[in-house]
Amino acid sequence: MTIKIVESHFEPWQEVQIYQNAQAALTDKAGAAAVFVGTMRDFNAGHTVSGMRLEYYPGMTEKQLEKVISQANTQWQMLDCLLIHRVGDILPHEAIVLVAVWSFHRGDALDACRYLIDSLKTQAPFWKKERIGDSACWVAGNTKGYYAIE
Amino acid sequence: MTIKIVESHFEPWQEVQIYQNAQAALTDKAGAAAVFVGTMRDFNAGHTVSGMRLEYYPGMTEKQLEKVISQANTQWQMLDCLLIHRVGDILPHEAIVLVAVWSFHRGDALDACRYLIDSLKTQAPFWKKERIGDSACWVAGNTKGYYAIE
Amino acid sequence: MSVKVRYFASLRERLGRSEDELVFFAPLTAHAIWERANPDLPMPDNTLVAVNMDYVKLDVLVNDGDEIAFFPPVTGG
Amino acid sequence: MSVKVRYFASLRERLGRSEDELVFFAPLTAHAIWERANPDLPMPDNTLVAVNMDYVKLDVLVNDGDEIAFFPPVTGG
Repeated sequence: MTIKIVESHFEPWQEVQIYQNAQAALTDKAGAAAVFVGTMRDFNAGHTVSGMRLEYYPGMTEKQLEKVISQANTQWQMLDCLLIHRVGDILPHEAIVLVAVWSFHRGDALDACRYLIDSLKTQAPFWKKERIGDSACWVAGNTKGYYAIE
Repeated sequence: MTIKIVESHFEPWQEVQIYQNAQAALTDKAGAAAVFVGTMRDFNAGHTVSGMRLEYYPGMTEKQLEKVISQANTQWQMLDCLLIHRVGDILPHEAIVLVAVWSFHRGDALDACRYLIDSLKTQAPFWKKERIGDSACWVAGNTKGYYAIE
Repeated sequence: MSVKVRYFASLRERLGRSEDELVFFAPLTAHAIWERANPDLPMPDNTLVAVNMDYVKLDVLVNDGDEIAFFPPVTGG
Repeated sequence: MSVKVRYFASLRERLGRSEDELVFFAPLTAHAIWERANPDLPMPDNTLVAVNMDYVKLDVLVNDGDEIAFFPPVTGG
Protein backbone atom coordinates (compact mmCIF):
# COMPACT_ATOMS: atom_id res chain seq x y z
CA MET A 1 0.00 0.00 0.00
CA THR A 2 1.66 3.20 -1.16
CA ILE A 3 0.66 6.83 -0.63
CA LYS A 4 2.37 9.62 -2.57
CA ILE A 5 1.76 13.35 -2.24
CA VAL A 6 3.46 14.94 -5.23
CA GLU A 7 4.22 18.57 -6.07
CA SER A 8 4.74 18.21 -9.79
CA HIS A 9 2.89 16.72 -12.73
CA PHE A 10 2.54 12.95 -12.87
CA GLU A 11 1.39 10.63 -15.65
CA PRO A 12 -1.24 8.42 -14.01
CA TRP A 13 -1.27 5.47 -16.42
CA GLN A 14 2.50 5.33 -16.46
CA GLU A 15 2.55 5.37 -12.65
CA VAL A 16 0.16 2.42 -12.55
CA GLN A 17 2.24 0.51 -15.08
CA ILE A 18 5.52 1.16 -13.27
CA TYR A 19 4.06 0.31 -9.86
CA GLN A 20 2.51 -2.90 -11.13
CA ASN A 21 5.69 -3.98 -12.90
CA ALA A 22 7.72 -3.36 -9.75
CA GLN A 23 5.51 -5.62 -7.63
CA ALA A 24 6.16 -9.13 -8.89
CA ALA A 25 3.65 -10.48 -6.40
CA LEU A 26 0.91 -8.40 -7.98
CA THR A 27 1.46 -9.79 -11.43
CA ASP A 28 1.29 -13.29 -10.05
CA LYS A 29 -1.87 -12.99 -8.00
CA ALA A 30 -3.99 -10.04 -9.02
CA GLY A 31 -6.83 -10.98 -11.31
CA ALA A 32 -8.34 -7.53 -11.13
CA ALA A 33 -7.20 -3.91 -11.08
CA ALA A 34 -9.51 -0.93 -10.67
CA VAL A 35 -8.20 2.58 -11.21
CA PHE A 36 -9.72 6.01 -10.81
CA VAL A 37 -8.05 9.16 -12.12
CA GLY A 38 -9.33 12.65 -11.41
CA THR A 39 -8.11 15.38 -13.72
CA MET A 40 -8.28 19.13 -13.46
CA ARG A 41 -10.93 20.59 -15.74
CA ASP A 42 -10.74 24.06 -17.25
CA PHE A 43 -14.40 24.58 -16.55
CA ASN A 44 -16.23 24.26 -13.25
CA ALA A 45 -19.67 25.29 -12.03
CA GLY A 46 -20.17 27.63 -14.97
CA HIS A 47 -16.84 29.45 -15.22
CA THR A 48 -13.50 29.01 -16.97
CA VAL A 49 -10.70 28.01 -14.63
CA SER A 50 -7.13 28.78 -15.66
CA GLY A 51 -5.33 27.05 -12.83
CA MET A 52 -5.60 25.78 -9.31
CA ARG A 53 -3.60 25.66 -6.11
CA LEU A 54 -3.95 22.67 -3.83
CA GLU A 55 -3.13 23.11 -0.16
CA TYR A 56 -2.82 20.22 2.29
CA TYR A 57 -1.94 19.50 5.90
CA PRO A 58 1.40 17.64 5.86
CA GLY A 59 1.23 14.77 8.30
CA MET A 60 -2.52 14.75 8.76
CA THR A 61 -3.22 14.20 5.09
CA GLU A 62 -1.02 11.10 5.01
CA LYS A 63 -2.49 9.89 8.33
CA GLN A 64 -6.05 10.20 7.07
CA LEU A 65 -5.20 8.49 3.80
CA GLU A 66 -3.67 5.60 5.74
CA LYS A 67 -6.85 5.37 7.81
CA VAL A 68 -9.00 5.28 4.70
CA ILE A 69 -6.86 2.46 3.30
CA SER A 70 -7.09 0.54 6.59
CA GLN A 71 -10.85 0.92 6.52
CA ALA A 72 -11.00 -0.41 2.98
CA ASN A 73 -8.79 -3.32 4.01
CA THR A 74 -11.27 -4.43 6.64
CA GLN A 75 -14.10 -4.51 4.09
CA TRP A 76 -12.48 -5.84 0.92
CA GLN A 77 -9.59 -8.06 -0.01
CA MET A 78 -6.89 -5.77 -1.43
CA LEU A 79 -3.58 -7.20 -2.62
CA ASP A 80 -2.14 -3.72 -3.00
CA CYS A 81 -3.11 -0.14 -3.63
CA LEU A 82 -1.44 2.99 -4.93
CA LEU A 83 -2.73 6.42 -4.04
CA ILE A 84 -1.22 9.55 -5.57
CA HIS A 85 -2.43 13.11 -4.91
CA ARG A 86 -1.10 16.29 -6.44
CA VAL A 87 -0.54 19.42 -4.31
CA GLY A 88 0.71 22.92 -5.15
CA ASP A 89 0.03 24.65 -8.47
CA ILE A 90 -1.90 22.64 -11.01
CA LEU A 91 -2.79 23.41 -14.61
CA PRO A 92 -5.91 22.32 -16.47
CA HIS A 93 -5.75 18.77 -17.88
CA GLU A 94 -3.21 17.66 -15.27
CA ALA A 95 -4.01 14.69 -13.05
CA ILE A 96 -5.03 15.57 -9.49
CA VAL A 97 -5.59 12.16 -7.98
CA LEU A 98 -4.97 8.51 -8.77
CA VAL A 99 -6.45 5.57 -6.88
CA ALA A 100 -5.42 2.08 -8.00
CA VAL A 101 -6.45 -1.17 -6.30
CA TRP A 102 -5.29 -4.69 -7.11
CA SER A 103 -7.30 -7.68 -5.89
CA PHE A 104 -7.86 -11.33 -6.68
CA HIS A 105 -11.33 -10.53 -7.97
CA ARG A 106 -13.17 -7.65 -9.58
CA GLY A 107 -15.78 -6.98 -6.90
CA ASP A 108 -13.16 -6.25 -4.25
CA ALA A 109 -11.07 -4.10 -6.60
CA LEU A 110 -14.01 -2.03 -7.84
CA ASP A 111 -15.67 -1.55 -4.45
CA ALA A 112 -12.43 -0.68 -2.68
CA CYS A 113 -11.41 1.79 -5.43
CA ARG A 114 -14.73 3.57 -5.15
CA TYR A 115 -14.58 3.61 -1.36
CA LEU A 116 -11.06 5.05 -1.42
CA ILE A 117 -11.85 7.94 -3.76
CA ASP A 118 -15.14 8.76 -2.02
CA SER A 119 -13.54 8.62 1.44
CA LEU A 120 -10.49 10.57 0.35
CA LYS A 121 -12.79 13.35 -0.80
CA THR A 122 -14.51 13.64 2.58
CA GLN A 123 -11.64 12.69 4.93
CA ALA A 124 -8.30 13.83 3.61
CA PRO A 125 -7.36 17.46 4.28
CA PHE A 126 -6.82 18.96 0.84
CA TRP A 127 -8.21 22.32 -0.27
CA LYS A 128 -8.57 23.62 -3.80
CA LYS A 129 -8.28 27.26 -4.75
CA GLU A 130 -9.30 27.96 -8.33
CA ARG A 131 -7.90 30.77 -10.48
CA ILE A 132 -10.78 32.37 -12.38
CA GLY A 133 -9.79 35.36 -14.48
CA ASP A 134 -7.86 37.71 -12.17
CA SER A 135 -9.20 36.31 -8.93
CA ALA A 136 -8.75 33.11 -6.95
CA CYS A 137 -11.59 31.36 -5.11
CA TRP A 138 -11.57 28.56 -2.61
CA VAL A 139 -13.79 25.68 -3.74
CA ALA A 140 -16.65 25.55 -1.25
CA GLY A 141 -17.20 21.82 -1.08
CA ASN A 142 -17.09 18.62 -3.05
CA THR A 143 -19.96 17.66 -5.32
CA LYS A 144 -21.82 14.38 -5.47
CA GLY A 145 -19.83 13.44 -8.55
CA TYR A 146 -22.64 13.08 -11.07
CA TYR A 147 -23.21 15.17 -14.19
CA ALA A 148 -26.99 14.95 -13.90
CA ILE A 149 -27.18 16.43 -10.41
CA GLU A 150 -24.46 19.06 -10.51
CA MET B 1 -16.82 4.63 -27.93
CA THR B 2 -14.41 1.96 -29.12
CA ILE B 3 -14.61 -1.83 -28.96
CA LYS B 4 -11.60 -3.98 -29.76
CA ILE B 5 -11.42 -7.76 -29.83
CA VAL B 6 -7.72 -8.64 -29.97
CA GLU B 7 -5.92 -11.92 -30.61
CA SER B 8 -2.57 -11.04 -29.14
CA HIS B 9 -1.21 -9.59 -25.91
CA PHE B 10 -2.02 -5.97 -25.10
CA GLU B 11 -0.65 -3.62 -22.45
CA PRO B 12 -3.75 -2.20 -20.76
CA TRP B 13 -2.28 0.95 -19.19
CA GLN B 14 -0.49 1.84 -22.40
CA GLU B 15 -3.71 1.38 -24.35
CA VAL B 16 -5.53 3.76 -22.02
CA GLN B 17 -2.75 6.32 -22.31
CA ILE B 18 -2.61 6.13 -26.10
CA TYR B 19 -6.38 6.29 -26.46
CA GLN B 20 -6.68 9.24 -24.12
CA ASN B 21 -3.87 11.14 -25.83
CA ALA B 22 -5.47 10.58 -29.24
CA GLN B 23 -8.78 12.11 -28.14
CA ALA B 24 -8.09 15.80 -27.64
CA ALA B 25 -11.70 16.32 -26.61
CA LEU B 26 -11.22 13.91 -23.70
CA THR B 27 -8.29 15.78 -22.27
CA ASP B 28 -10.26 19.00 -22.40
CA LYS B 29 -13.46 17.83 -20.77
CA ALA B 30 -13.00 14.65 -18.80
CA GLY B 31 -12.58 15.27 -15.10
CA ALA B 32 -12.76 11.58 -14.29
CA ALA B 33 -11.55 8.29 -15.72
CA ALA B 34 -12.40 4.87 -14.30
CA VAL B 35 -10.61 1.78 -15.55
CA PHE B 36 -10.99 -1.90 -14.86
CA VAL B 37 -8.45 -4.50 -15.99
CA GLY B 38 -8.99 -8.22 -15.65
CA THR B 39 -5.88 -10.37 -15.84
CA MET B 40 -5.43 -14.10 -16.24
CA ARG B 41 -4.44 -15.74 -12.99
CA ASP B 42 -2.37 -18.90 -12.81
CA PHE B 43 -4.59 -20.22 -10.05
CA ASN B 44 -8.35 -20.66 -10.14
CA ALA B 45 -10.83 -22.50 -7.93
CA GLY B 46 -8.08 -24.52 -6.28
CA HIS B 47 -5.92 -25.60 -9.22
CA THR B 48 -2.93 -24.31 -11.14
CA VAL B 49 -3.80 -23.07 -14.59
CA SER B 50 -1.06 -22.99 -17.24
CA GLY B 51 -2.99 -21.25 -19.99
CA MET B 52 -6.38 -20.49 -21.40
CA ARG B 53 -8.20 -20.37 -24.71
CA LEU B 54 -10.91 -17.79 -25.19
CA GLU B 55 -13.58 -18.49 -27.79
CA TYR B 56 -16.11 -15.90 -28.97
CA TYR B 57 -18.92 -15.46 -31.47
CA PRO B 58 -17.67 -12.98 -34.06
CA GLY B 59 -20.40 -10.50 -34.81
CA MET B 60 -22.59 -11.28 -31.84
CA THR B 61 -19.89 -10.45 -29.33
CA GLU B 62 -19.40 -6.98 -30.82
CA LYS B 63 -23.17 -6.49 -31.11
CA GLN B 64 -23.74 -7.34 -27.45
CA LEU B 65 -20.87 -5.12 -26.33
CA GLU B 66 -22.38 -2.24 -28.29
CA LYS B 67 -25.71 -2.88 -26.57
CA VAL B 68 -24.10 -2.85 -23.15
CA ILE B 69 -22.43 0.48 -23.97
CA SER B 70 -25.75 1.92 -25.20
CA GLN B 71 -27.41 0.81 -21.99
CA ALA B 72 -24.71 2.49 -19.91
CA ASN B 73 -25.12 5.64 -22.01
CA THR B 74 -28.77 5.91 -21.07
CA GLN B 75 -27.95 5.73 -17.35
CA TRP B 76 -24.73 7.72 -16.99
CA GLN B 77 -22.99 10.54 -18.75
CA MET B 78 -20.04 9.03 -20.65
CA LEU B 79 -17.73 11.22 -22.70
CA ASP B 80 -16.03 8.17 -24.15
CA CYS B 81 -15.23 4.56 -23.43
CA LEU B 82 -12.70 2.00 -24.55
CA LEU B 83 -13.40 -1.70 -24.29
CA ILE B 84 -10.73 -4.28 -25.18
CA HIS B 85 -11.16 -8.05 -24.87
CA ARG B 86 -8.59 -10.73 -25.61
CA VAL B 87 -9.52 -13.89 -27.51
CA GLY B 88 -7.52 -16.95 -28.56
CA ASP B 89 -4.65 -18.38 -26.52
CA ILE B 90 -3.79 -16.51 -23.35
CA LEU B 91 -0.98 -17.03 -20.86
CA PRO B 92 -1.08 -16.35 -17.11
CA HIS B 93 -0.49 -12.70 -16.15
CA GLU B 94 -1.76 -11.43 -19.50
CA ALA B 95 -4.64 -8.96 -19.61
CA ILE B 96 -8.00 -10.43 -20.63
CA VAL B 97 -10.24 -7.40 -20.51
CA LEU B 98 -9.99 -3.63 -20.23
CA VAL B 99 -12.90 -1.28 -19.58
CA ALA B 100 -12.15 2.46 -19.50
CA VAL B 101 -14.74 5.21 -19.09
CA TRP B 102 -14.21 8.97 -19.28
CA SER B 103 -16.80 11.32 -17.81
CA PHE B 104 -17.10 14.86 -16.50
CA HIS B 105 -17.50 13.54 -12.97
CA ARG B 106 -16.41 10.57 -10.93
CA GLY B 107 -19.82 9.08 -10.13
CA ASP B 108 -20.69 8.59 -13.77
CA ALA B 109 -17.26 7.19 -14.65
CA LEU B 110 -17.17 4.73 -11.74
CA ASP B 111 -20.78 3.53 -12.07
CA ALA B 112 -20.57 3.12 -15.83
CA CYS B 113 -17.26 1.26 -15.61
CA ARG B 114 -18.70 -1.17 -13.12
CA TYR B 115 -21.88 -1.63 -15.15
CA LEU B 116 -19.87 -2.32 -18.29
CA ILE B 117 -17.66 -5.02 -16.77
CA ASP B 118 -20.55 -6.67 -14.92
CA SER B 119 -22.77 -6.63 -18.02
CA LEU B 120 -20.00 -7.79 -20.31
CA LYS B 121 -19.56 -10.82 -18.08
CA THR B 122 -23.20 -11.85 -18.33
CA GLN B 123 -24.06 -10.64 -21.87
CA ALA B 124 -21.11 -10.92 -24.20
CA PRO B 125 -20.52 -14.35 -25.75
CA PHE B 126 -17.01 -15.30 -24.66
CA TRP B 127 -16.05 -18.72 -23.30
CA LYS B 128 -12.95 -19.64 -21.36
CA LYS B 129 -11.26 -23.01 -21.55
CA GLU B 130 -8.53 -23.48 -18.96
CA ARG B 131 -5.47 -25.69 -19.40
CA ILE B 132 -4.90 -27.57 -16.15
CA GLY B 133 -2.03 -30.04 -16.30
CA ASP B 134 -2.61 -32.22 -19.38
CA SER B 135 -6.31 -31.48 -19.70
CA ALA B 136 -8.43 -28.54 -20.71
CA CYS B 137 -11.70 -27.62 -19.00
CA TRP B 138 -14.40 -25.16 -19.94
CA VAL B 139 -15.05 -22.69 -17.15
CA ALA B 140 -18.59 -23.41 -15.94
CA GLY B 141 -19.72 -19.89 -15.13
CA ASN B 142 -18.63 -16.53 -13.86
CA THR B 143 -18.23 -15.90 -10.17
CA LYS B 144 -19.65 -13.05 -8.13
CA GLY B 145 -16.25 -11.40 -8.17
CA TYR B 146 -15.49 -11.33 -4.45
CA TYR B 147 -12.68 -13.11 -2.66
CA ALA B 148 -14.77 -13.69 0.47
CA ILE B 149 -17.55 -15.57 -1.30
CA GLU B 150 -15.63 -17.53 -3.91
CA MET C 1 -37.30 -22.27 -45.15
CA SER C 2 -33.65 -22.58 -44.29
CA VAL C 3 -31.71 -21.52 -41.22
CA LYS C 4 -28.10 -21.74 -40.18
CA VAL C 5 -27.62 -23.33 -36.74
CA ARG C 6 -24.40 -22.58 -34.85
CA TYR C 7 -22.87 -24.12 -31.74
CA PHE C 8 -20.15 -22.71 -29.52
CA ALA C 9 -17.69 -23.71 -26.84
CA SER C 10 -18.45 -26.87 -24.82
CA LEU C 11 -21.63 -27.46 -26.79
CA ARG C 12 -19.74 -27.35 -30.10
CA GLU C 13 -17.21 -29.84 -28.76
CA ARG C 14 -19.88 -32.14 -27.36
CA LEU C 15 -21.77 -32.20 -30.66
CA GLY C 16 -18.58 -32.56 -32.65
CA ARG C 17 -19.59 -29.86 -35.14
CA SER C 18 -19.90 -26.08 -35.20
CA GLU C 19 -22.88 -25.65 -37.48
CA ASP C 20 -25.86 -27.17 -39.32
CA GLU C 21 -27.98 -26.03 -42.23
CA LEU C 22 -31.60 -26.88 -41.48
CA VAL C 23 -34.45 -26.89 -43.98
CA PHE C 24 -38.10 -27.03 -42.86
CA PHE C 25 -41.53 -26.18 -44.24
CA ALA C 26 -43.54 -24.63 -41.39
CA PRO C 27 -42.29 -22.02 -38.88
CA LEU C 28 -40.42 -23.60 -36.00
CA THR C 29 -39.60 -22.34 -32.53
CA ALA C 30 -35.98 -22.12 -31.40
CA HIS C 31 -36.55 -25.16 -29.21
CA ALA C 32 -38.03 -27.18 -32.08
CA ILE C 33 -34.98 -26.33 -34.17
CA TRP C 34 -32.73 -27.83 -31.50
CA GLU C 35 -34.85 -31.01 -31.52
CA ARG C 36 -34.71 -31.29 -35.32
CA ALA C 37 -30.97 -30.73 -35.38
CA ASN C 38 -30.18 -32.93 -32.38
CA PRO C 39 -32.91 -35.57 -32.11
CA ASP C 40 -30.82 -37.76 -29.80
CA LEU C 41 -29.73 -35.11 -27.30
CA PRO C 42 -32.07 -33.10 -25.09
CA MET C 43 -30.94 -29.47 -24.94
CA PRO C 44 -28.61 -29.14 -21.91
CA ASP C 45 -29.83 -27.03 -19.00
CA ASN C 46 -28.59 -23.43 -19.08
CA THR C 47 -28.21 -23.41 -22.85
CA LEU C 48 -28.46 -19.87 -24.19
CA VAL C 49 -30.10 -19.17 -27.54
CA ALA C 50 -29.55 -16.27 -29.92
CA VAL C 51 -31.30 -15.48 -33.19
CA ASN C 52 -29.46 -13.10 -35.50
CA MET C 53 -27.05 -12.38 -32.65
CA ASP C 54 -29.66 -11.31 -30.11
CA TYR C 55 -30.65 -13.39 -27.12
CA VAL C 56 -34.12 -14.98 -27.46
CA LYS C 57 -36.40 -17.26 -25.50
CA LEU C 58 -36.93 -20.86 -26.58
CA ASP C 59 -40.47 -20.22 -27.84
CA VAL C 60 -39.48 -17.56 -30.38
CA LEU C 61 -40.29 -18.42 -34.00
CA VAL C 62 -37.32 -18.62 -36.32
CA ASN C 63 -37.67 -17.24 -39.86
CA ASP C 64 -36.21 -18.13 -43.22
CA GLY C 65 -32.62 -16.97 -43.51
CA ASP C 66 -32.15 -16.49 -39.76
CA GLU C 67 -29.01 -17.56 -37.97
CA ILE C 68 -29.71 -19.34 -34.69
CA ALA C 69 -27.00 -20.12 -32.14
CA PHE C 70 -26.91 -22.39 -29.08
CA PHE C 71 -24.21 -22.02 -26.46
CA PRO C 72 -23.39 -22.54 -22.77
CA PRO C 73 -23.34 -19.71 -20.18
CA VAL C 74 -20.81 -17.07 -21.15
CA THR C 75 -17.59 -16.71 -19.16
CA GLY C 76 -15.78 -13.69 -20.54
CA GLY C 77 -14.27 -10.72 -18.76
CA MET D 1 -0.27 23.98 29.34
CA SER D 2 0.66 24.90 25.81
CA VAL D 3 -0.83 23.93 22.48
CA LYS D 4 -0.07 24.74 18.89
CA VAL D 5 -3.09 25.99 16.94
CA ARG D 6 -3.03 25.71 13.15
CA TYR D 7 -5.27 27.16 10.44
CA PHE D 8 -5.60 26.08 6.83
CA ALA D 9 -6.94 27.25 3.50
CA SER D 10 -9.64 29.96 3.52
CA LEU D 11 -9.58 30.12 7.31
CA ARG D 12 -5.83 30.75 7.34
CA GLU D 13 -6.29 33.52 4.79
CA ARG D 14 -9.20 35.07 6.65
CA LEU D 15 -7.27 35.11 9.93
CA GLY D 16 -4.11 36.32 8.24
CA ARG D 17 -1.93 33.79 10.03
CA SER D 18 -1.29 30.07 9.88
CA GLU D 19 -0.67 29.30 13.55
CA ASP D 20 -0.80 30.38 17.17
CA GLU D 21 0.92 29.16 20.31
CA LEU D 22 -1.60 29.18 23.14
CA VAL D 23 -0.83 28.89 26.84
CA PHE D 24 -3.55 28.17 29.42
CA PHE D 25 -3.84 26.80 32.97
CA ALA D 26 -6.90 24.57 33.05
CA PRO D 27 -7.97 22.01 30.42
CA LEU D 28 -9.88 23.61 27.56
CA THR D 29 -12.20 22.16 24.97
CA ALA D 30 -11.41 22.56 21.28
CA HIS D 31 -14.15 25.13 21.05
CA ALA D 32 -12.80 27.14 23.96
CA ILE D 33 -9.38 27.15 22.31
CA TRP D 34 -10.89 28.75 19.23
CA GLU D 35 -12.51 31.40 21.43
CA ARG D 36 -9.25 32.14 23.22
CA ALA D 37 -7.31 32.35 19.98
CA ASN D 38 -9.94 34.32 18.07
CA PRO D 39 -11.99 36.31 20.59
CA ASP D 40 -13.41 38.61 17.90
CA LEU D 41 -14.49 35.97 15.39
CA PRO D 42 -17.11 33.29 16.06
CA MET D 43 -16.00 29.98 14.58
CA PRO D 44 -17.43 29.79 11.05
CA ASP D 45 -20.08 27.15 10.37
CA ASN D 46 -18.71 23.92 8.92
CA THR D 47 -15.30 24.42 10.48
CA LEU D 48 -13.55 21.07 10.96
CA VAL D 49 -11.33 20.42 13.95
CA ALA D 50 -8.45 17.99 14.34
CA VAL D 51 -6.34 17.24 17.40
CA ASN D 52 -3.01 15.55 16.69
CA MET D 53 -4.16 15.03 13.11
CA ASP D 54 -7.37 13.17 13.95
CA TYR D 55 -10.81 14.65 13.55
CA VAL D 56 -12.48 15.53 16.86
CA LYS D 57 -15.69 17.07 18.11
CA LEU D 58 -15.72 20.58 19.53
CA ASP D 59 -16.21 19.39 23.12
CA VAL D 60 -13.06 17.29 23.22
CA LEU D 61 -10.49 18.36 25.84
CA VAL D 62 -7.12 19.42 24.50
CA ASN D 63 -3.99 18.42 26.40
CA ASP D 64 -0.61 19.94 26.95
CA GLY D 65 1.57 19.59 23.88
CA ASP D 66 -1.31 18.79 21.53
CA GLU D 67 -1.57 20.26 18.07
CA ILE D 68 -5.05 21.49 17.22
CA ALA D 69 -6.11 22.50 13.71
CA PHE D 70 -9.12 24.37 12.38
CA PHE D 71 -10.02 24.27 8.69
CA PRO D 72 -12.91 24.51 6.21
CA PRO D 73 -14.54 21.49 4.53
CA VAL D 74 -11.98 19.52 2.54
CA THR D 75 -12.09 19.60 -1.25
CA GLY D 76 -9.44 17.19 -2.48
CA GLY D 77 -9.67 14.39 -4.99
